[in-house]
Amino acid sequence: MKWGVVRFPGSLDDGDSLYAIADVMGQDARMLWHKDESLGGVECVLLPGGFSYGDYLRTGAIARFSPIMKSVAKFAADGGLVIGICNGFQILCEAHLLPGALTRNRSLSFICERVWLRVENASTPFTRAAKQGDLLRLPIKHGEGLYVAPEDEIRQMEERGQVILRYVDAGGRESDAANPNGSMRAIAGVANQRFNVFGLMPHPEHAVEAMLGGVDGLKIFQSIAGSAR
Amino acid sequence: MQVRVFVTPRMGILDPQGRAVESSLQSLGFKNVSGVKVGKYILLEVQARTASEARDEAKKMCEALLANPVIEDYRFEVDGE
Amino acid sequence: MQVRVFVTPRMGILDPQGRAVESSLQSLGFKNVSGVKVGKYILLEVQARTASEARDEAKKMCEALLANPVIEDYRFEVDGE
Amino acid sequence: MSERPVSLPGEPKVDLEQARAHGLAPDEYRKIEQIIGRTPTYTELGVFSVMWSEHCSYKSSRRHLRKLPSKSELVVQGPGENAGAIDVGDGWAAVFKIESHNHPSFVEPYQGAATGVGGILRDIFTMGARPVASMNSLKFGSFEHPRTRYLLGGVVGGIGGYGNCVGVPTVAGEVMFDAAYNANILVNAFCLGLVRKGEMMSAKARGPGNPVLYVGSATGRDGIHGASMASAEFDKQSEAKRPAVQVGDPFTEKLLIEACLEAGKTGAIVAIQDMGAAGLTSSSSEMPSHGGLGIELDLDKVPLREAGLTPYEILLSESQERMLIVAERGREAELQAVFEKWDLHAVVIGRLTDDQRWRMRWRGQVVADIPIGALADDAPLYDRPAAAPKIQPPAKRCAAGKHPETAKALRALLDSPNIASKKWVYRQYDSIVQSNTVLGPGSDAAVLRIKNSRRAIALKVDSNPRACALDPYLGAVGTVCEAARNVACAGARPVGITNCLNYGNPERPEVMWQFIRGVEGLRDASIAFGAPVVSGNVSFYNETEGHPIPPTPTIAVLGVMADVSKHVAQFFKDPGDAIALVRTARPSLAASEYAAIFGIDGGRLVAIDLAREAALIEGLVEGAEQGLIRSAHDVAEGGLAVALAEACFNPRSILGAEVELGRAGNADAVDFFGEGASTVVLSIAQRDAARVESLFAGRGLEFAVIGRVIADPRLRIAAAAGLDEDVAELRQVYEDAIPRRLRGGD
Ligand SMILES: Nc1ncnc2c1ncn2[C@@H]1O[C@H](COP(=O)(O)OP(=O)(O)O)[C@@H](O)[C@H]1O
Ligand SMILES: [Mg+2]
Repeated sequence: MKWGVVRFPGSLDDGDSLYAIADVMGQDARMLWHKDESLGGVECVLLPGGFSYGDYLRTGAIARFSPIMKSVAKFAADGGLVIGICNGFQILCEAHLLPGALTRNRSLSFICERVWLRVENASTPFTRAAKQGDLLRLPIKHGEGLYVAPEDEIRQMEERGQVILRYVDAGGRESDAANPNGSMRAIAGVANQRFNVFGLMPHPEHAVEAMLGGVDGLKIFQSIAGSAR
Repeated sequence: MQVRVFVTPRMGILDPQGRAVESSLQSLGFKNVSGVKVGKYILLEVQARTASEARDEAKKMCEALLANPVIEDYRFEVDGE
Repeated sequence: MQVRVFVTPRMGILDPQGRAVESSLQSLGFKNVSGVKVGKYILLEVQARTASEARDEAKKMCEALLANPVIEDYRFEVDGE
Repeated sequence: MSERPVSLPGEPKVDLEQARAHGLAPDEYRKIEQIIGRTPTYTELGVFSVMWSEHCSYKSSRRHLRKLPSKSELVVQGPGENAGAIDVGDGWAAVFKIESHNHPSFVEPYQGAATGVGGILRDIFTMGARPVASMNSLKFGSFEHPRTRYLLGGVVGGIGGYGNCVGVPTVAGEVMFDAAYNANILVNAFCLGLVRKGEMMSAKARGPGNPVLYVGSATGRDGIHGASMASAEFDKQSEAKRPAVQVGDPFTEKLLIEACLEAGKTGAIVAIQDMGAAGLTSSSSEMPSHGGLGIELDLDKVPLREAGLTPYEILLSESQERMLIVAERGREAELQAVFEKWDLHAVVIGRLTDDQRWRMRWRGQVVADIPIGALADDAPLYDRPAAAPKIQPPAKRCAAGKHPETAKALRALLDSPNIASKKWVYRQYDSIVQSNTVLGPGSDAAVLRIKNSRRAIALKVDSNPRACALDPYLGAVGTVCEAARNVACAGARPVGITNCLNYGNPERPEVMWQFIRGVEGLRDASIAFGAPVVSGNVSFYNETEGHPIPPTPTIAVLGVMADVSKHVAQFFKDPGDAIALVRTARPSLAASEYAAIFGIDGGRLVAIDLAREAALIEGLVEGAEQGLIRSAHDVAEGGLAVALAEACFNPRSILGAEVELGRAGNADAVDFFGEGASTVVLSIAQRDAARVESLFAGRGLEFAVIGRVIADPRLRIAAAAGLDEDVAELRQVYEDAIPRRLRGGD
């Protein structure tokens, strides 16, 4: 599968994402530049973590208007696979490619730690290498990861299976203490209605080598690789 | 013309910052305070001939960029109105 | 009584947020915009008998917590004034 | 070319009084008049005052710093550039430095700490190195002091806010709370970068006629030398002219990192330096001066954030995120294109000359024309009087405290903010970006792998002001030993040192004496470990209302390991493993956390035998290389009992330990909680115990197997006054100590 990782000014995990996909997984991956409109024929677009354009005003608010995002929106409308990690998730929400929004953690401070996630829907292109209910150990590192959306919208999303990942404790149970940022319904990752756009706050690209603390992130990338059209 | 934009967290949306400020104020002894909300205050200079032209511009800017309707409400004032 | 506090970056202090918003607005086609500053807008309910009592409280709160005098200016309004 | 520089209308008259207001001594002012052969213009006076300040000129410290060893086979760059560099193998050089941002952080903690991080990052990437890791060393007042929480929150927020946004992981650090810092906190920031050997950039300019480019943020009135604003006439105009606090913009810094590294690859950069302290003045005078050249700048071309800045303000501004570049003549456009790609502008503001003058033009006039060496290199140097204080450091805690019950003491120590988990702090730092962090904050030293190599780097920063207060020499030696030992515990051999020397007012003979003894301690330890001092920073005048801080040399040590898979963490791993203790001496309660908490007179510091220290480090490194050591933890604040507890707090799954203290000591408070004896707690597979023993005992060190790791999460120390505690409970105390205080409990 051909992957493209978008580099915005202020992207930080762009290199790490490319490293995870190309060096660790051995896939064909390239960097895409925010000022370009061409996606270079890739089959999956990854919007990486970081602070695009400084994340001034609101996270992802300015990146949404960069030239490449027009193409990404078109690509998504055509059914192309798009994954947004952390800042990428925030950009996708701002661009209305995903429902909801991400706001400041309830602690009001940045949090960097490993958390447990439960796979709520394993039949998406992003999770098919996992099983329903599987637990993943992934790092989070963000100051604005509190997921919000109108109550009724969340209910519909849940019914449709759009809630893909939830924060849980090591035993797989939801609890307030296991919800690191105060997200509504402990939501950590969501998909659009067509299930070709996926955003998540945890960082699968930082969980691909045992020496660096775990390999659960590979499940996400393997799922996508196995979903090539 | 000066435009002042006020962006506030939407009713029903969590406002952790507002809650934190409220509890800090109370622990500082300001017991009579409640309902704290923290939003953004954006000042802009808009070159426009009339206030209503400036209003139109301001509205467009709010909708395009300055506020996110999923979580925020906005209102604005134009100088001399 | 509702108190509205406006906190802005002080003159001469770098305001990277304001700059980012300004250049983003301009690249969105709002060419007539300049001098953008981004600050905070804080809404509070203060239990007070008179507006002047509320003013006193508001001033104290701004100085104690709501604004950082080293880098920020503030002003406020009290309902009904 | 010899136009006489002019003062501008409205500028104050320059005389001895004005010089004094700028912080220049009368002799210094006369020397300036002599050097330039006339009365300086107001702009020139301002420029001299910053370049000859202690901060920029090192006038009180330089002759002592020369004593520090700065050479070894591995040194690629010693002191003299923006940062030092050490060969770490496989073609890589590690570029690193530590710097203070104490005063700005006290005034405005968030921005002060943030801009401290920004400044040290620039020192690293100006060398052509990509910043790969940060650390910080923080000293706050006592937790009970009313400003401490505010300062702690602001400083930590600022370090995270800046570091997280530029994508450099913060991998280690230290935090201490002590009333001695109530009115003068310390914020020391470290950065490490990696560069291919031979691709390093320099701050030494060459080639008269080469253009000088200004890159980055526009210039505002940030941080203009406060003393210079003393003039009433000058200040009257508007409130806005007051010196403004420096505000950082990490986003611009991130663009600068990428753009400067990319620009470096073009080969069109002759020299590059950040505009740090003294801004445009220092960068524009140091680069040409170090190349034996002069410079002429057109200040009208400097990008300004607001209208109306005077030449004085332009030259002295400390606005952040700015760089000065000397380009190869004719290749300006090539560089400008790289910066444009990153939405940054590079503007030609002048060129190098061969007349060794520093000449500034503004609106058609010359406003400064100075022999360049006078600014950059010929500041006065002082050999300030030094004298040991007559009475040895006052025994502040003469009231003989009472020794508490052992288990209670352990809990109290784990609950002390100086010992307790700093997770509240480092959770706010991105410690994993760049995908190299093998061991992040929480263990003795951080370990970073080098991609496409088996090699790894270990890092730690330490300080021990309480020991330095008792004996500034021994304290400094001990600090270097501690940092080096931490790195060795991780399995890395210490190869380089950087330091930030935080002291009081050097015009006091006692402070000068403390400083000199500190430098000597650093020198001796550096020689003993064969780890040269390649960079550093001095911060004097850390005092408020006549009370200097305790001498606080902050030491960062860089270590290298040949095989990253052999790295060692501080946590016990498997039940059944033997727990062993290695040490170079008997501990004492001097300068210990135990003595501080319980008001005990700790007595004298343990003497340090540097040969034994070096042997301990060698043993640790060899043991790790041979895969014999399963965990290694340095015994620091709180002594052996705390170290054992911490080793049980394995984040994967807590373990227990069963230890008999009688086997190594008298099992009194000194054995449980004593410090200063360079002690390491190891866990080793039972079958390897004899081999490990020979590693250390063979080097003449005390080695004893004192117990074993157990699955039952209890810490049992058998001794006359022993203990048997639940590890989960201890960990709860340890982890909640700082959050509980911040919640307002207690
Ligand atoms: N304590 C010290 N030990 C060794 N070198 C030092 C020390 N303090 C300063 N230096 C060196 O002196 C030079 C000037 O330091 P400094 O003024 O802090 O650099 P910069 O101008 O980059 O801020 C640097 O090369 C620095 O590494
Ligand atoms: Mg420098």
